[in-house]
Amino acid sequence: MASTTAEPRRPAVGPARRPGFVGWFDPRGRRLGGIAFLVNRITGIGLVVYLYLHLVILALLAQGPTAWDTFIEVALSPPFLALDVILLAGILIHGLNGIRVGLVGLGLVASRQRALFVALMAIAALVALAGGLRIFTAG
Amino acid sequence: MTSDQPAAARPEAGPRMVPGFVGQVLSGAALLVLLGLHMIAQHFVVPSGLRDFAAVVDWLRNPVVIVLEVAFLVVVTYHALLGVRAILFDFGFSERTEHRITGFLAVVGIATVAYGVALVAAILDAA
Amino acid sequence: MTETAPALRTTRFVVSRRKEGDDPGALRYDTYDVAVGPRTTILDALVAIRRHLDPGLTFRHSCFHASCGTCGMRVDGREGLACVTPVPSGAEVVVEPLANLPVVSDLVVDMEVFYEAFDEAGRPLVRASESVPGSTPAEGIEELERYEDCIECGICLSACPVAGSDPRYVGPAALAAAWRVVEEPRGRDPGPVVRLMDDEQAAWRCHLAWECSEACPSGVDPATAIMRIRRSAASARARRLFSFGGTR
Amino acid sequence: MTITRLPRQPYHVLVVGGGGTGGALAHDLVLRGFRVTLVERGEVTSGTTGRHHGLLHSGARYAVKDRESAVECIEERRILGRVCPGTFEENDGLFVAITDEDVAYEPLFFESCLASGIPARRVSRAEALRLEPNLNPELKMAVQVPDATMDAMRMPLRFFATAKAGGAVIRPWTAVTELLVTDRVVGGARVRDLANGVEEEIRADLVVNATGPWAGQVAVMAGCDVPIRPSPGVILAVRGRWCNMVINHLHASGDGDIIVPQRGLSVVGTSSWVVEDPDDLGVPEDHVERMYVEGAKMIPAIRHAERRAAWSAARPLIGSRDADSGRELSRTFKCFDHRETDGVEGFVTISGGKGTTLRAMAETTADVICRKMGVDAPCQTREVVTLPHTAYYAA
Repeated sequence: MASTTAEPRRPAVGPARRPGFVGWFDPRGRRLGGIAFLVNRITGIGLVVYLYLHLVILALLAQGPTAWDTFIEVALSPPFLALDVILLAGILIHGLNGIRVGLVGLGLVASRQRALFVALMAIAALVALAGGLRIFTAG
Repeated sequence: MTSDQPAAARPEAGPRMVPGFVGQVLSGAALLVLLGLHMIAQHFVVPSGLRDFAAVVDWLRNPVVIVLEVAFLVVVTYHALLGVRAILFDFGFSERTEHRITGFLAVVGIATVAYGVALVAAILDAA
Repeated sequence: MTETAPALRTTRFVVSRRKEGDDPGALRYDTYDVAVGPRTTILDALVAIRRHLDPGLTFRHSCFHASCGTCGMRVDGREGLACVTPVPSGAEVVVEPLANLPVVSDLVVDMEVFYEAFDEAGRPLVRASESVPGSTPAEGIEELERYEDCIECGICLSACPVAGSDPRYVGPAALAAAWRVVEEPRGRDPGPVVRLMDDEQAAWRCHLAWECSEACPSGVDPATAIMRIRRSAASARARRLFSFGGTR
Repeated sequence: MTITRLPRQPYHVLVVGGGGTGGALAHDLVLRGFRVTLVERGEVTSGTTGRHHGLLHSGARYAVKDRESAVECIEERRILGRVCPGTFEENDGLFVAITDEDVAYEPLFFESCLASGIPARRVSRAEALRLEPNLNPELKMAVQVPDATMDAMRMPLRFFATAKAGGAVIRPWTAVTELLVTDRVVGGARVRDLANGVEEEIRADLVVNATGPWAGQVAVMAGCDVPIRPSPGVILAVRGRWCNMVINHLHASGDGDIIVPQRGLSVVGTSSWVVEDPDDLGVPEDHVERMYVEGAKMIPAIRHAERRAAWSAARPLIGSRDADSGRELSRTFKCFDHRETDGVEGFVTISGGKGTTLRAMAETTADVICRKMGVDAPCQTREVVTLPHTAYYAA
């Protein structure tokens, strides 16, 4: 046996999670449920940001037909539609995971959370795929 | 909740607040319905998803739609800000700061709904 | 007596050496090369390091068989009991103290907060024995045994993302212990325990990450216990809501 | 029960070793009015105490060959049940006779139990199998005795907790680097706090060496000799609770003749050999295999149960250095006043014994200390109910 004392350096996993935001945002060492929690928060924050963006953009409607219809043209461009697909995926993940959180979190389904998460996320993926196709083809 | 006190000193259950979690689940359940209606009503009834100005205004003249949209706005704001509150509370602020956060978010929520209602009026006015 | 295993390999141990009062984010690690066999556990290796390389390395241990719960730590970022965690097959392994508890020295954490929450929940119960004449084992003892299996190691608290964010949360172990009291009250009134746990900083603080149940080395399932407390509390609230003027 | 407030003594006792004995001794001395500091190089109970197989002895195991230990055990078993309520699984023990040889040994065993004051009850084969369905169906008969399962760490922790609450200073991660000896008088110890590297001297009127199998090494620091034979044994823990009572093989003692259920585990022990150095024991795989084979003679399912852990623990046996397996040495304990044995003042060693007798060891040692110091304070640890183990950490 030999010993060496190395320079301080950051190993693969690092020190204990910091308190607050940084702590729960840190995915290292997380398992399925922890990832679900993380994903739910990230999508949640994204949706809050979207909600306020949406409300601000709707103000264009109050400026009359020209402003709105110009915006609609932009909104139908492919990059914008791609954002729509991301939005749809976010809503599906957050909403369907929310069903799991509600059922499990009130103790209605106390212990099947893992299966529920996998099943609901599979549904989310399928619907997001179908919705994405429709968004692009219907435009 | 007075969690600064040791648990044993906390008052026996009087009338208790509904925990944020229950509010979140109930509003979330309502959103599943309201968001569905909102998406169908606003984006899926026409092939292109988004609609031109005339169509939006026409749609908004229906009082049922106005009620649904305002209800959606109230619930989605409540759900969103309750979520923000839960995230902020995980920073472990003091009880006092938490009360302030709750108050601030309540003001934001009321302002958001007021803005939405005013917007509907303004849109109908602009047409 | 020596290790009988012939095939020894060398693993580099990267061990956290943070001390009480250091910045929690401070990166202080020492490395040690240890010869390990197929049966060598993390604890065996730490004992060997302390014995042969660095007598100043501090860590907790007692029973060596996953019964006392003192050697909970994080191995490559995942919580586990060092005494039953085999040394991983990689060339290097990172060993750190449990998260969400104050570090005293190296791999030693201060368990005070953990045990205080435990005391709040009601003391953990020792299993009643069914084979002794005169004893009265509970119905469904197999189910109940899960909570008696808690070895108070603090691993659930370390794995919990909420406990990581906010130290006011009473944590999974205490909540599981509380539910244990409800399931087998042994003559006590479990009502006060449910009311105590029906709190924003208790059962309702959980965000369902399920990390506690996944990490538990003893097969206790705190997350499910938390959900059962919630159901019990929620239905009590609902009953109150729908029985106007009725007695609480 | 009322605790008699004894007058505070002007004496400071330094206890070296934070095992069960050290903890119980700190508790006893605090109750007798002493100022107590206890130092332990690791976590408390990290030496032999914590590695115990978890049996609270009825004493039946020693009834035939070591009557002194058997009587000690049954008395202590009753006292601990009283002063540590809720700590033990009151599950009793079953000694099972499997071979004809075992059956022939049974009358001697049974009579010896009764003669030692151990309430034993003969159990038929059918009843034994009804009580413990996983037992070897070949068994011939059994004897039920008041064994119990304890938690090898949490039971002693109650003594540490109570001592601490009473004012004892418990210092884990504090290693003794040397004993302060002047003119054949021990006046304290030089210690290193391993958490921060700080060295300091702890002055004391008396130093107690309660380091179990390490007692020989510590005694040498004061130029004293303690006839300690560290005798390790391998213990195996398998997943699954294969019995609810403590199952013992009814024969003259041998390897792998006990299975102790601990929560969701079954603990099979033990083997026995002797070493010079209680560190570096290793876990010989052939001994682990023997635990499987011998355990399966009592409960066949053990043979294929999943291994959870296997470890070695060093018993501190007192006896001649010629002993080669440890089995022939008594399990009783002994307190050495080194003034009498080595002409060194201010230094006492307590060693030998077992988990079940930790309180008695402390009582004997505290009696010796009182006699040495000329203090007249009776022992109260037979009656004082200890605090729950959680109090040790919850401050």
